[in-house]
Amino acid sequence: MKKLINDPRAVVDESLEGFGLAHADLLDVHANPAYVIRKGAPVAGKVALVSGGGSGHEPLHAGFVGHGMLDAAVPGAVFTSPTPEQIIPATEAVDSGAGVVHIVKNYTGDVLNFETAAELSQAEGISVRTVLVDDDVAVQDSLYTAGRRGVGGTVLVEKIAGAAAVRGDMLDAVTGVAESVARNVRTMGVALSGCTVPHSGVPSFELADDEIEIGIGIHGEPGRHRIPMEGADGITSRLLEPVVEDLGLGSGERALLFVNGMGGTPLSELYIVYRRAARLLEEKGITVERSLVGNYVTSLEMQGCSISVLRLDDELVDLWDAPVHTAALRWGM
Amino acid sequence: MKKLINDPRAVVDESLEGFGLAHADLLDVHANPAYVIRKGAPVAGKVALVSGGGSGHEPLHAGFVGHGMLDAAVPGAVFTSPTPEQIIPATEAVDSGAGVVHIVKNYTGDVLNFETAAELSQAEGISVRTVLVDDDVAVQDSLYTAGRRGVGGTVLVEKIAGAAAVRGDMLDAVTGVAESVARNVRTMGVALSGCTVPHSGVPSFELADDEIEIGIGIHGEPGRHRIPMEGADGITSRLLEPVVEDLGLGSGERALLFVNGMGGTPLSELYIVYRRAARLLEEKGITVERSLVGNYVTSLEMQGCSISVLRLDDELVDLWDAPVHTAALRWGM
Amino acid sequence: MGLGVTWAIDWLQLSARKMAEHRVELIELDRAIGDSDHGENMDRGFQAVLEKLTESAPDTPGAALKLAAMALMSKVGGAAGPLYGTAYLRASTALGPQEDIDAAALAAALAAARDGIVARGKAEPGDKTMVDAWTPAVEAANEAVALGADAVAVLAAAAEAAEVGAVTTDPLVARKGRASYLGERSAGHRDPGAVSTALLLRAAATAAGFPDGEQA
Amino acid sequence: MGLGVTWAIDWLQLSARKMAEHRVELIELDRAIGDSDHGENMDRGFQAVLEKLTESAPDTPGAALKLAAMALMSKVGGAAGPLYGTAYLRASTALGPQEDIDAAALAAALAAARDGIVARGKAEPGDKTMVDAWTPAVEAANEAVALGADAVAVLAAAAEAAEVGAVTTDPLVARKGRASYLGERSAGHRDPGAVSTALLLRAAATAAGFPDGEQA
Ligand SMILES: Nc1ncnc2c1ncn2[C@@H]1O[C@H](COP(=O)(O)OP(=O)(O)O)[C@@H](O)[C@H]1O
Ligand SMILES: Nc1ncnc2c1ncn2[C@@H]1O[C@H](COP(=O)(O)OP(=O)(O)O)[C@@H](O)[C@H]1O
Ligand SMILES: [Mg+2]
Ligand SMILES: [Mg+2]
Ligand SMILES: [Mg+2]
Ligand SMILES: [Mg+2]
Repeated sequence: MKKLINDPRAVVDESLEGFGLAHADLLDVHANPAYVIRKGAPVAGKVALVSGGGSGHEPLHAGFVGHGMLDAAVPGAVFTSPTPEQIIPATEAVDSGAGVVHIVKNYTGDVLNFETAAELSQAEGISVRTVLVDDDVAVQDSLYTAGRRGVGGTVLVEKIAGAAAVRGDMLDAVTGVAESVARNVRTMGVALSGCTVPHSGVPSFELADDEIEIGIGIHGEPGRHRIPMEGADGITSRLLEPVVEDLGLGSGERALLFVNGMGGTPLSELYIVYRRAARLLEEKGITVERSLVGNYVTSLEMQGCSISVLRLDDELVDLWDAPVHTAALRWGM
Repeated sequence: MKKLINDPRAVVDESLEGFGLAHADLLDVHANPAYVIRKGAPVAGKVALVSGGGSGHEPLHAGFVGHGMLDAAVPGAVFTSPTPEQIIPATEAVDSGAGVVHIVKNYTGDVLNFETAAELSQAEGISVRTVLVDDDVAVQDSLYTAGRRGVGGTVLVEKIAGAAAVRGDMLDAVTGVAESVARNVRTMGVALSGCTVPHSGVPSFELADDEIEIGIGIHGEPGRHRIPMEGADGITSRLLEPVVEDLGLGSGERALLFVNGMGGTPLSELYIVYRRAARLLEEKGITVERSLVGNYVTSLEMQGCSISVLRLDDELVDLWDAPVHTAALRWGM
Repeated sequence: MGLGVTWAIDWLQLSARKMAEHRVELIELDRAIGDSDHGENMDRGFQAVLEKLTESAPDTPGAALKLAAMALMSKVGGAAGPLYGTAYLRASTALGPQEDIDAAALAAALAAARDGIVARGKAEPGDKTMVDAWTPAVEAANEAVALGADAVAVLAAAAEAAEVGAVTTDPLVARKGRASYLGERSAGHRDPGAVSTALLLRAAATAAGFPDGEQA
Repeated sequence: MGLGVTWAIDWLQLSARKMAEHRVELIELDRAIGDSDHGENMDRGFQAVLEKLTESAPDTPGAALKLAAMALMSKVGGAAGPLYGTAYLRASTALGPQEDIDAAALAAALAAARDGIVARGKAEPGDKTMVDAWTPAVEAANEAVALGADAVAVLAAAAEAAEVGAVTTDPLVARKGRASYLGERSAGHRDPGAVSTALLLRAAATAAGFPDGEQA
């Protein structure tokens, strides 16, 4: 294991400290318990957005704290959801009285910890709503399982719900917007390599030189199946087709296309995937109206990518275009 | 070699095509010969900025085409400087009559190809100035060698000179600003792994599990020396100290601190490096007034980073803060 | 005579030692079908329990378990944190202020712990989770009580059953937790949470004086 | 009789074949002390030369070399593109409109090529660049002319000297080009540009009818 780190157990704290130093104009980093809140929080009258989850997915979530997106982010240990002990003070710190939306990726750990935090925060008089993101079509949804994972689509939920909050939407309305984004986004990912959790020191899984994992999550967990390596165009079809099908996206509809890097793949390759995905959507008569390409929801240094498609309408386009100013996503200001 | 690509020889063209599709609002991609120009070029009355170099450093340079930065970027084959056949039409396409500044990283190939292009463009009546960036302190400067390489500092030159052009500076003034940034920035890099050029298929160099390369360039070329792996804090000192010393930056001065990822290193690790670098500068009495952390000048999927320090004054701060709207760097609009 | 606060504290301290010793093993198990953190999470959590024990001295077994519940809930994170946190909290509630825990009270506390996990995590037996260690442990404890066993023997029976339960997760296809994302590929691996449960219950028996086969 | 346009075209075509055949070798050499692209660059460049040759048929050796110069300049990039481009352009200029090139004219063209490279790249002999192949080649050609050799023998002498020159770059510490960044670590490796120079000059001799040791 070779990483630009010091003590493997201090990775999250030291990284957050550097993050806070680099973005001191934008946010404050709280240590012990660890959470990040935007400058000027709570924003009077505004519904607040809080998200969080295991670390190792940077810039998710702390990179999305700021105007027009999250009010607070709560980072757990690497690939481990944060605890109520962190979520509760973050929730309290950003509540203006207008209530707080917890945006939670659907993993047992995240769900349970946010659930406890929400209960206890409610008991303290804060109105909390929870929106689950479960966009990963690689996992079969079923009543009897943990359900689908929340992956790349989370960024889109956070951006768009954040804009709704800035627009002045009340708690239930912001929750509704977040839910509608979550309902209309699907994602699927591929890994060309595993990743190494610092405290473990061994790659999460090993792939032969001619193998790839289709349907991976974002925690270095193995995917649904392993196939022989193939060209970017073929891989792109394998990811995009189930996404579009599950979403039921058809000719004449409008979409946001998001090609997300897992951390160790060069940007140039993401654009090769984007090229093919855009062409495939075009062939299906779907108009790509907005796009996002880059490393936004990562798995440490994993090589690979995910493709997300979000069904757009006029309102979502407006909210997407609304100004945002965070460490990792910024426009309009 | 595992990459999200199709034909290794089509990597640059396909990636550019995807880049053009994803950023159609911002720029046009020209194929055969390959170059990228901003929408609305030439901008009446404005001095134009053109940069270029081998591909494999994305988002450099095409990711910096747009308002407030480059008017055109000219991508060569992977790690191979572009040819006059590409540079000349790009130069012509963006010249408004106010002249063009070529921002060239100091490599024999880049220098020679841009030199030829500049000569021929001048012969066509375009005023061309050339600014060399040679910020890499890992390489000893000498009259008898190729001199220092141009590396991470290039982004800062492009951003700040781009703002000067928007401000309305004339050709010589924009050139002067670019030169002053180039004179006041120094960089040094480290690799934890090599990278694999698609057409070669073999890593540019191999490092044992407990070795790192200090003083690497951005083309997968080996560095100045190889040392045993150590912690991020130690590595950061090794990079930062020569940078600060060579720059002659002293207590009471102001700086921009830029921690750049080589492509395969997670953002979280870059912040660990940033943390240490910021602390070291603080200890020296140097004020970090601006910062940049991320993958901006990469070497394919190489793991590692570089640290750049730019000496700031009021004018440079203003130009740095000025609005910029490109695929990879955006603020204020 | 039953088990008192000394046992409870010994149990938690031995648990911390066991989690540290088995940290890498639990990480490895989680690496195969999860995300490589279970050993790290449990180790971190029980180190926090140890720390809390140096700060305050609980005076009943119930108080000791409540202290552990709070530490686990606030330091473990992941799925295991809230699940174990709830388990220890429910056990603590079941024990109430009793200073001396007899066999029946112990079995009831184990059942409460298991019920808490099921209430939070909604896993059923056979879903390849820690429930597959807890459920046989609770059943074995109840049987031992019915046969007139003392508290130590109840714990020994529970530990033994949990160990067997953990092994039975090997062929199962996971339906809850992270391993469920693997579908059929989760079969052939042991569930890390079931193993940590077996280790914790074994520590309970050992702390109560039952000879530990592992030679700790 | 000297060498005509047929020779020049044969030379360029054989050069293209040689660059393709030695592509990986040149990449490997460049990987050791550069950026792994020299073979790719030269291959791409000479494929472009081939393409240009199908589009137009030059009628003098000078015209053929000018065509090659333009193709290399516009398709190779890197350091090698402008350097070889200049070399072929200067050689073409030296040959002028002559249809039949004798030994002396050939040696003069080689010298012009070398001077072009030096003018552009500012490398001196011993800097571990292609100049270390070109310079002995030019000297050997001049000597051969002085000894009364014909054009074929001049090319053979140049090729031989360039090959030796390439080998002599092994121990050198690079002072120009990318390899210079390596400092002392560049010693112990052969310069890729010197090797491609030797291959190209060998192709010139072979195209002129001199038996090729390599059994192409
Ligand atoms: N729904 C559930 N019910 C009961 N136990 C569960 C459930 N989900 C997960 N587990 C247990 O949690 C263990 C994983 O814990 P851990 O690795 O610490 O958390 P995470 O899965 O969040 O990384 C699994 O091995 C399993 O025993
Ligand atoms: N200044 C120079 N003068 C002469 N030859 C040079 C000079 N710089 C580089 N070269 C030659 O160019 C070769 C490298 O070419 P190539 O790999 O295609 O370009 P790049 O170095 O830009 O990647 C070197 O091996 C060397 O022979
Ligand atoms: Mg986890
Ligand atoms: Mg090159
Ligand atoms: Mg886990
Ligand atoms: Mg090269």
